Amino acid sequence: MTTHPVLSGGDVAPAPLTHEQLRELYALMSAVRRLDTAAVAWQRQGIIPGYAPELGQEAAQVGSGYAVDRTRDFVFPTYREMGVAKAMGLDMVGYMSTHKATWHGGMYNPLESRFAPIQAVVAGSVLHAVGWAHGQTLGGHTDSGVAVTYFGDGASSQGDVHEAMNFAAVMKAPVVFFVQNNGWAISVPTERQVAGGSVAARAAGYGIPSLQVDGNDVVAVYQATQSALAHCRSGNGPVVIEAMTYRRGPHSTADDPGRYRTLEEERLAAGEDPLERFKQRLLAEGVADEAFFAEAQRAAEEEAEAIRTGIEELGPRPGAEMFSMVFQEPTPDLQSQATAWREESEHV
Amino acid sequence: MTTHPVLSGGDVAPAPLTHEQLRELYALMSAVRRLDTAAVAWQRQGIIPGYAPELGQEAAQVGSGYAVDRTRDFVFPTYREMGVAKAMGLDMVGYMSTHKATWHGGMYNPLESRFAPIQAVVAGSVLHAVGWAHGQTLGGHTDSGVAVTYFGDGASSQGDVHEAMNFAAVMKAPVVFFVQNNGWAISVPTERQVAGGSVAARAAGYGIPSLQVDGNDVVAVYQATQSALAHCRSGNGPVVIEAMTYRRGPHSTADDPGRYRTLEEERLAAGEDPLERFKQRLLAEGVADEAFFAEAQRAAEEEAEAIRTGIEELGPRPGAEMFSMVFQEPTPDLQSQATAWREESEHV
Amino acid sequence: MSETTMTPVQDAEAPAPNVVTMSMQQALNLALDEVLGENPKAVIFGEDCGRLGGVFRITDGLQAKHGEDRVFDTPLAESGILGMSVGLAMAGFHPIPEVQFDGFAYPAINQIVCQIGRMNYRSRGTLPMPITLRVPSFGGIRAPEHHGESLEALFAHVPGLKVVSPSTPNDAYHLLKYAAGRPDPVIFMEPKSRYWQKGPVEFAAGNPTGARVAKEGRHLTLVAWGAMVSRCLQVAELAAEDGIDVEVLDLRWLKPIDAEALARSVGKTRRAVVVHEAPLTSGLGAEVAQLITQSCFDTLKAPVERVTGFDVPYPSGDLEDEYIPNIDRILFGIQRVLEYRRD
Amino acid sequence: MSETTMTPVQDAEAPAPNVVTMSMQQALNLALDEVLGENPKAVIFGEDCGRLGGVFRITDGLQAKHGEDRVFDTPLAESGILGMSVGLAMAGFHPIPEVQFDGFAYPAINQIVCQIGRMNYRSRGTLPMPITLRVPSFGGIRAPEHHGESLEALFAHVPGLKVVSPSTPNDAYHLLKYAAGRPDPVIFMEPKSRYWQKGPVEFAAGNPTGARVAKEGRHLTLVAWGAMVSRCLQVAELAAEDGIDVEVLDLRWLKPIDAEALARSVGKTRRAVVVHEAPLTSGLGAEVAQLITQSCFDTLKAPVERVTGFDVPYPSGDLEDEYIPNIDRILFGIQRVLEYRRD
Ligand SMILES: Cc1ncc(C[n+]2csc(CCOP(=O)(O)OP(=O)(O)O)c2C)c(N)n1
Ligand SMILES: Cc1ncc(C[n+]2csc(CCOP(=O)(O)OP(=O)(O)O)c2C)c(N)n1
Ligand SMILES: [Mg+2]
Ligand SMILES: [Mg+2]
Repeated sequence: MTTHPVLSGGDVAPAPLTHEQLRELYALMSAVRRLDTAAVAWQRQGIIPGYAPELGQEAAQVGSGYAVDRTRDFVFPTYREMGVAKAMGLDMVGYMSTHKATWHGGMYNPLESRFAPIQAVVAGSVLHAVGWAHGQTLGGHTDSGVAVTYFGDGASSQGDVHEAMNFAAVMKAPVVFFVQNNGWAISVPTERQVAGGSVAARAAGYGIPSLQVDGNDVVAVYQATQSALAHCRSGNGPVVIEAMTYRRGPHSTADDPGRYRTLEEERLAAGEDPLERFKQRLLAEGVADEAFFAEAQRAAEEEAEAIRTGIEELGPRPGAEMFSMVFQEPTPDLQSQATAWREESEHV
Repeated sequence: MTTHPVLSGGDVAPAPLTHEQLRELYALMSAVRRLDTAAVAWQRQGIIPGYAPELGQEAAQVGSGYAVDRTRDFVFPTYREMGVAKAMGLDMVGYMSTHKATWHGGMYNPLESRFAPIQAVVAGSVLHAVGWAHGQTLGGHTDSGVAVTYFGDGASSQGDVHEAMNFAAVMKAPVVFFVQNNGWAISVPTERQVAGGSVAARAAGYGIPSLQVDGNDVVAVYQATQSALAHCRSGNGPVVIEAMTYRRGPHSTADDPGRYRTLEEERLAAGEDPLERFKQRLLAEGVADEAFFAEAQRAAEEEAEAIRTGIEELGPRPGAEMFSMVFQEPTPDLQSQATAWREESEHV
Repeated sequence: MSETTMTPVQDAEAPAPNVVTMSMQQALNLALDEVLGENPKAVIFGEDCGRLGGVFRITDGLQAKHGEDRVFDTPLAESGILGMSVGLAMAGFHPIPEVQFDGFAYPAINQIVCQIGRMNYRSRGTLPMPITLRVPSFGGIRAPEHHGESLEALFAHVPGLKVVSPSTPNDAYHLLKYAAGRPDPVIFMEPKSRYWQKGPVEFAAGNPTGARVAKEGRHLTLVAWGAMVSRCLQVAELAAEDGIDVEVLDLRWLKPIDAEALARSVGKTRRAVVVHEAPLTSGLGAEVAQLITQSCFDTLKAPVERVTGFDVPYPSGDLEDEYIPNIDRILFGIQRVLEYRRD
Repeated sequence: MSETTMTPVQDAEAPAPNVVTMSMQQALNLALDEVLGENPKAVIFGEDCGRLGGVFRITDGLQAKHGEDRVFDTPLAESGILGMSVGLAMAGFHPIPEVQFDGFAYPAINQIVCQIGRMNYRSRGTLPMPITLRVPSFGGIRAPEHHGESLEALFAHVPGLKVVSPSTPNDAYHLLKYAAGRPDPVIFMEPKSRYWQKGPVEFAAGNPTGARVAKEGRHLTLVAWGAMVSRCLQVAELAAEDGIDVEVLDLRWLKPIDAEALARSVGKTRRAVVVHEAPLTSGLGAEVAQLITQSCFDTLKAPVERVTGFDVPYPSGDLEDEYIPNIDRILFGIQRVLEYRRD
């Protein structure tokens, strides 16, 4: 499934994953799957107002997020990257709080997490990645941090993606454009969205190397991301990775996929479940046994439960934060609006 | 120059240009050259406030404009397409009036001219071409009109160009994306602008066929445009043409190219003058003699003179048009603004 | 047109009833259905407008009924959608594009301001822009970021655009049909929090121009539009308990503003409060207040009050009830105006 | 820094003079030069900012002096420029991007409104946006379409942005240095028709906050900003011939607006006219008028007048003097306010 890139990332090929790492990858995917499934249930139970499931995209997200170097790289997500967040070790209560409607960008610290605030504008943060990455190269830094920007097949239609790829290529900015092509943008299938059929194929037009990877194979995704990061780090400019995967669930808990695809179509297009597939591989290669999987499942359930408790306990943010978070240097007019709000609303 | 397209335009290859047509092409280029040179002089003389010369781009503009079928196609220019306008037989006083600051979009009738109003936003009208072209295909029209959109190497960086190419390809809209790559966007050379080096190369990423053509060879440009139009007309979707040419003059009469390129660089990069080159060819092939060229020159001078008189005689538009041209159905508030303006300003 | 409870008027054998109760979503859907039926040049498109019928189902069933040439999905790019509208209009069509949510009009602002608003002018009237841009607008549904914005002040400032927002199913039906029949661009701001509220639609009784007195009153005028109208009506009821007789003026047209209706209403009540969800500063409330002050300066008993959203980004769901003018804040605004005494 | 007539302050061996006469272009160029020298994290970029020094030469010589890492050209894409600014700010830089002309801010509005204005909020203060966006603004130079726009009403309505516009070389220097030192995003609107006007720059006497009384007066306050300030000063001179003593308030900060200065001035004069180039409806004049009315309701002798551009697209050069408020129209506005009598 890979395409024709010429990636150069220094002399050493990345070390193969150890058994422990493989098991860790599985545990992460398992935790993500569990949390994802739980969040849909929470929405039905009225605990959270909405959620955008990433069911089926665990391999694409965990595999790529796992490759990120948290000491120097920076990730720019959209809104469906819960698996990347988990793989990068984010505070998941802080992450999930966005779906609780606590705070749009999430409650984690993006600087410490190396993970930008959640972004609801599709393609909104792709250019941020380019700016951040260009900043790494100013003053002649080498072996630099890399920006990894996540966006979808639908987002690829936005003008900002074009501007970002062109800027990054002209400036040789260390950016990995990580496209999750999950077949759908809400109700619109990729073939009505991505002319030419592949976002990776666009890269050549900018002189950017690209990798199209089986997004349901966590190890393949990890390796592709690793080599892309190495390529960028060595000062070779950006890389496009297109992870071919499938959105197995609805677009969001408000969506009704029955209006635009049949269950049969879903089954055929989805292919094998990335989690099950990885499990079978680990079993076959003797990397993990059933006891491990059972324990992973148990831990995932425990963690999802803890996250539910966590976001419920968070409670609403104080209304005063509406005003205090706008500027670093508050303005008098906003302060008087805050005062008026406090007088009129807080004791209501 | 290179082309790697598969264009299919029906069974018949376009007929070669007759000698008369070749002479007509030269006469057009000559008129354009003369008017262009004159307009720069008019600016220096204070007759017009500014002008964007197209010196060196006569072949690219006249060759493509000459191929347009004025009974059904529609052209979407930017601001430097005087040569296209001339080749399409526009009212040139109406066209040049934009540079006289009479009316932004020009004073010609765009519907009758099949030439949209002059556009000052780079890439601003590329999407309009896609919408217009899609409209031609609605209701199952065949052998349809084609939209030809002109933009520059600089404009190609705008997100709208990406959205336009993707839309056109997804919808199989009959659009010719005609890029004049003249090496510069004001002070920025193509290599700092167009990552990958070629706008035509971007087309493949959308599954769009492309032609890169010697933009200084008027016949080559004509033929490329002809075949692209035929391809589009037959329902095959869009085509990208990149005409490689050179902006021999300043960006505009306000520009000072000495700040970013030397005269020596200009001379080397500009190559042979497209007009002189075509003249030598016509002479060599016995299509035209010196008497013809002298007459073309004379006619061009006469025409430029007539245009100068024309735009000077136009005079300023009545201020009331500020108000009356905004809407088809005027609003009461705007009408009262017009009344107030008349009372306060007109007798001043 | 699934899940509707009313009889589709145009298919009825028997004489159509003159008044039908339906939701605003149904009223909008019906209006679009009729527009497509009546105007062969009308085309509807946007993200997920076709098979899905739009995320709010406003275009539900229209593709199936009118075909893919009339109702179609576009790729996910708002500038593309609006830029394409310009070209379609130049080709003689009447485009009715949708941006999926208010906040996603921003990527298309260049096309809206510099192209849609100016092409008629630029072309000296030869290329009209009969574009009706539907924008599900305003907040109140606990949605993600950028799904609860109020862009009316921006749109109203743009030369060449007209702007309208309905607050009832009846107005939704009549205003949309009216807008879609205009030769000029109209931004049609739909109050998404009101989509599912039902109300009577009187097919024979459309009055699509100017403002509408939603409730008559003598002591004070509340001026509002979109989702704030029903809130102001609630406030008026509460105020009535205290003997305060509030007039509620539903502005409807945000450009051009019906200055005469403002003058008439406040000329009578001599006091006014403008209510909107958008941030205060440079919001449309300033324009409304200034228009009132201009026409009623001599009789105004107090400066016009503004009860609005704050100068902060539209907040997350947990805080949106703090942000959107609530009943208490509007009542406080009324109180300030009523208690105002000249020094 | 070619073609300047003043001594570049930071290179001077002798003590720098405290007051130097220079053009606004020179003052801005000098301010940027000093900012680059003082703040290693400051970076300047945009279309033609580097070798060319910008189409208005505001960044003239800065790339040669400070290097290509500090001052660089970008490809021709405004959303790209502003989106890139966000990322640079996240990486700890202080971006000072330029959009080449006002009208080309529109393609970047999505990044300006939804990203620059909100990232500090969205990130709960962890990702400040110390971005100073320079926008050559307003009309008056007979330029092509989209080169004469006034976007202040739009910017001022956007939560999370601050907006400022200088009217003199002195303010240009001090306000730009001040803006570029802020941890919050500032839209810096440069009145392009004033670039070549000279005036004294007092290096020691910067007062970069709030409004500025450009001329004291007793009978009436003219409120203006940018290029309209000098026109209002001309008007004040003419009015003085008729014995009318006009105060001219240069608002400078368009967000936040110095409401106290408005109250102070109009509290004294009891009459006000706001002047701006932007279209009337939903322009910033409405906000200014309403702020004045709120604070001075009891003493105002007439409703605040607005003398502004019309609700039409900014016209071509031949008509721009009809569009931009001219001396006569401002005088008529003054007359209306002075002659106003309560019924
Ligand atoms: C600029 C913008 N326009 C519209 C939307 C509404 N919207 C949210 S998600 C979505 C589809 C996104 O598809 P894709 O990029 O493939 O990501 P996926 O949802 O598949 O992860 C749309 C249209 C948005 N969030 N941002
Ligand atoms: C959207 C937009 N941004 C900036 C400008 C200012 N500008 C006018 S022409 C130009 C360069 C255009 O270069 P190119 O597209 O190559 O066309 P050329 O001038 O070479 O014909 C720029 C930056 C503009 N007109 N439109
Ligand atoms: Mg997708
Ligand atoms: Mg060029």
